[in-house]
Amino acid sequence: MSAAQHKRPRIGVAGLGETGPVAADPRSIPEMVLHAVEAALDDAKLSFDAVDAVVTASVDLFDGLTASNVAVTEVVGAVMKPETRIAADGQCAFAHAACQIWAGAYKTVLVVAHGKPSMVPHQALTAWAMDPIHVQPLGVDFLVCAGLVAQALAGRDADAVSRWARTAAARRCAAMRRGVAGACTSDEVLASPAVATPLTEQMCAPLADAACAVVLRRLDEGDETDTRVLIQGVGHDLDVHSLGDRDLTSWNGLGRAYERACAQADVSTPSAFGVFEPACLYPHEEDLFTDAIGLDAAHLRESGNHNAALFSPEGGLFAGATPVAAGLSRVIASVRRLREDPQLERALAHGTWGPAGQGQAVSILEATT
Amino acid sequence: MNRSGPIRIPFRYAAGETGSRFLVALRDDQRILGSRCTTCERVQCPASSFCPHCGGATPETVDVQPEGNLVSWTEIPGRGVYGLVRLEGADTALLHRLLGPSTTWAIGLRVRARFAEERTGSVCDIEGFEAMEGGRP
Amino acid sequence: MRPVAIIGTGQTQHARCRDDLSQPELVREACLAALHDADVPPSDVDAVLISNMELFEGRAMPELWVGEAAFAARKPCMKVATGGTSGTSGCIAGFHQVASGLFDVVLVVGFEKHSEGHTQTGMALTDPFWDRAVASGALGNFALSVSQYMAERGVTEQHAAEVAVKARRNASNNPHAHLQMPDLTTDAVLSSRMLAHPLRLLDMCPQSDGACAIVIACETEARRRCARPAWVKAAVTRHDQPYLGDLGNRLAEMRTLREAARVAYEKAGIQQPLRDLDVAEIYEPVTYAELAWYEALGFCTDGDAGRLIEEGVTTMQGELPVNPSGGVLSTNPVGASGVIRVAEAALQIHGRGGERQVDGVRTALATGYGVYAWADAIILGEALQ
Amino acid sequence: MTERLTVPLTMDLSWQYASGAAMERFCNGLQARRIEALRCGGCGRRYLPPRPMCGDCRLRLTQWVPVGDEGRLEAWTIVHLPILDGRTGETRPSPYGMGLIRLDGADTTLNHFLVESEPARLRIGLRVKAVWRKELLGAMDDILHFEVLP
Repeated sequence: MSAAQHKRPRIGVAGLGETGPVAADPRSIPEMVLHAVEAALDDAKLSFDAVDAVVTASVDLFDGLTASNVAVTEVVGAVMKPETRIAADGQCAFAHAACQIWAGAYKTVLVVAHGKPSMVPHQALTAWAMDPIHVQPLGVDFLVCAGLVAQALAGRDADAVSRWARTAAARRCAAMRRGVAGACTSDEVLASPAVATPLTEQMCAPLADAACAVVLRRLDEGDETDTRVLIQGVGHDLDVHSLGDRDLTSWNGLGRAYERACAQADVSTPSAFGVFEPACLYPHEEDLFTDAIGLDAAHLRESGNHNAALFSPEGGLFAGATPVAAGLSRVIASVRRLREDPQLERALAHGTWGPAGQGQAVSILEATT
Repeated sequence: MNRSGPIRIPFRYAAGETGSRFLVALRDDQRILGSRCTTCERVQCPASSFCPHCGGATPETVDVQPEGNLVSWTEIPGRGVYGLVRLEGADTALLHRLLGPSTTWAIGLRVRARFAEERTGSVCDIEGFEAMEGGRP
Repeated sequence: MRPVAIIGTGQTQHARCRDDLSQPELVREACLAALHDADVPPSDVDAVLISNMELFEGRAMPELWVGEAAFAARKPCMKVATGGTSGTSGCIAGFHQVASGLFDVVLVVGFEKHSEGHTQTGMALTDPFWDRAVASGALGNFALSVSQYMAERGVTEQHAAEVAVKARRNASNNPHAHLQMPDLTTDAVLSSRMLAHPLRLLDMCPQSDGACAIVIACETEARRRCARPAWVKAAVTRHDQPYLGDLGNRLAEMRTLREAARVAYEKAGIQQPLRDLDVAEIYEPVTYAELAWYEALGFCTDGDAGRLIEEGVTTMQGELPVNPSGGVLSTNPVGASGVIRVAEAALQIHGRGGERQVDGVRTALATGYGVYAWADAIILGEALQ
Repeated sequence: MTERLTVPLTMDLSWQYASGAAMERFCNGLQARRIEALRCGGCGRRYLPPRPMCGDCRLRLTQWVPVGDEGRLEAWTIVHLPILDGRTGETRPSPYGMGLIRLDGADTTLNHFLVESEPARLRIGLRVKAVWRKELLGAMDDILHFEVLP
């Protein structure tokens, strides 16, 4: 892999913009996206004209539209411009935009992702992503897959379920300040109705409508810019589809994506990161996350060691989980945190899609000194 | 202002040659077919014409036993219980329904396939998996 | 941009219905062929890109199900979907991913299985507040736009019939093509069933099940593995406003294809397309669109497309053969059609065109068309500089 | 040759689509047989349907202008091929006429049904007029189709 040696231009995260997450956004998708895009361009102090290309993320079935990026063409400024629609996760769109800039194709790329799960029962849609020959006819959706993984993990560690309840309660409290989730105690989490045993309702990050936009810009010599955060590495991975063909108790795909990103960023240990923004929909996925990147939960700030790393400081997806946009919302949360906290040097943003984390993506973001 | 917009479209997905053989074996012979990869020797169930793991060809279909061990399970209130079953003779687990109340199930439990009376050439020709007496891990 | 080249291509046998293969098996057939053609073992593929218009088959994120069939298991894999340009956009995304330095070898595969869904219905799932109640898929939209184009530029049904004949005759030399009619005549086209005035059955592209894959490599890998790499000289995309009614005389104007081609020609040093290009694989869902694209691509002046087809300029023996493969008019698995254009342009440079090989191809054009007026223009060349 | 099986699955879902502010005003107007477009402050173009932004000038659209329910037939066709209507799962009866209509006061065209389905009587440039249904619900199908004015 020539990834590390290849001399690549520096890419700055110049602008951030988002709307939501809210339980149900009354606006249309184009209105939500325009809000996020205008905020990102404003933050980058750039106009639409400065944008060379756009990378959008959306899924036709989730929006109930064929070529769902048609609806946002105007509001992302793509008329008479190049637009590429990646249909999976905002962080894939983010990674591809970085590739476009490293390739020398463009200088400024706008990345946009949106999701509006309030339009339609989301789990019913995820059934249409499962193998239609052997799995979908059984009524299996992503929630069933999450339950099977949680049960397999709980089978190995008797304390897991109560630990997850504590994690969910903690994330909900942290999220209370910003998002949709109401705070509650771990007992209330355990007592909430079962949705996919052993997972209860309050253990699931609440679905939310949101649009996210990020402006990436190549930093050339002489560019005077106050952009403080750079992209140091991006990695993604797709595992085999069938759950019965995978090791349920580990996110190997995340391990591979993480290694690819670290190779580009010359990072070798998780302790290099000051903040982790995982896109976990359930607390058991946080175990899979820390396991996959070799992060010892002991030296996280939560465990009392206050100069250690932050982990979902604002509650992660418990502030609102938006299909397709969640990965890009983690990038935004990471960059915002790096901007606000000068001691933090590096952040790991994460995105995942598919049943039980079949698709994985990470980005390594670094504050310039 | 919101307006509801229904989408009602029928689809038909080709199982392909190997997929059809798997479904026909369920329907006509109540047999469960797997396929062996010539490169990595893994037996894939349901039978597939290629090995997802190493991309190798899997020309040889093999019979897999209708019973095996429960790898994991989950109950979806109101929708039933689902499980992953590692059938005797297969290296992968089959995702399917479990027949019985949620108190029945435990990882490692011995289970057996129950075939439906009316079989149409579908994965639902297996009605589900039921616990075998004395099958407690 | 860091130099990248296409070093291998592969296609399935395209047909009305391939229910001998599941969607993953269809994808695998094209990928195996492309990797074989490129002499690249699957383990050397660093990343995979898939293009497909999932709602046509009622799927969500189909890369989850078919990815492993494209040798993407445990590798970086994403899906691109931009209507008819999904295939060309997927190839361009592949060029950028290799040129970025992150990957040395990328496999791009496009596929569609129209026989498993209802494509026209899928295409009609447009803005529910505006034209979803009346939308009638590509057929109705094209019929309206073609009648405008004919009135403006004076092309006739006879010109369109000659395009139909050229396409299906060329396809007879293409073992992968869905429709092969070696003896088709313009009379047969002009008497074929009227689908939507003025478009007759043989004016329209078929709906095909099919997949097509290409292998893209960085400079060192391309030189190491391929005798005549097809170097990417230019790859330009332009999208347009979202509603049919925004686009005026859509086929006559086609500002996106005109601009994409202009920029691509500039990058690739093309002054006069007819003279400087050796072959073109353009994305023509209807006969009249090929005539409109002649004008948008600068093969002739506006209003002169009829003369070009009458004088056989774009036949296999003409100055600029267009669509030796038989084009979209002979084969149209939508998610793959854009990749097929790029693959057919590349194999002309590789010299692997067999019966449909044009002699001495050094520079080839491939275009993508989608939604109402989205366009991609790609130029490949046998020399790097 | 083994039997080739296919697995039938029917999608039957319903989405809650949000109109957005501009389309909401447009739909309310239809209920009173009032058609309004949004005019761009940059290029002056009067857009139907109304939408948040002009794609060319990249400016928000805020200026409403009235549009008539008559206009010029810019293009026409008679569709003979029956199409499955994705909303109902039923097949739409054919043949039916369709046209691109530039309504007086708008710069973009509207694709809608024509009552006429005889090619001989259809020509680009004809004047056409909307035929509204009795009970107006504030939706585009409040206009049943367009008829050719004598």
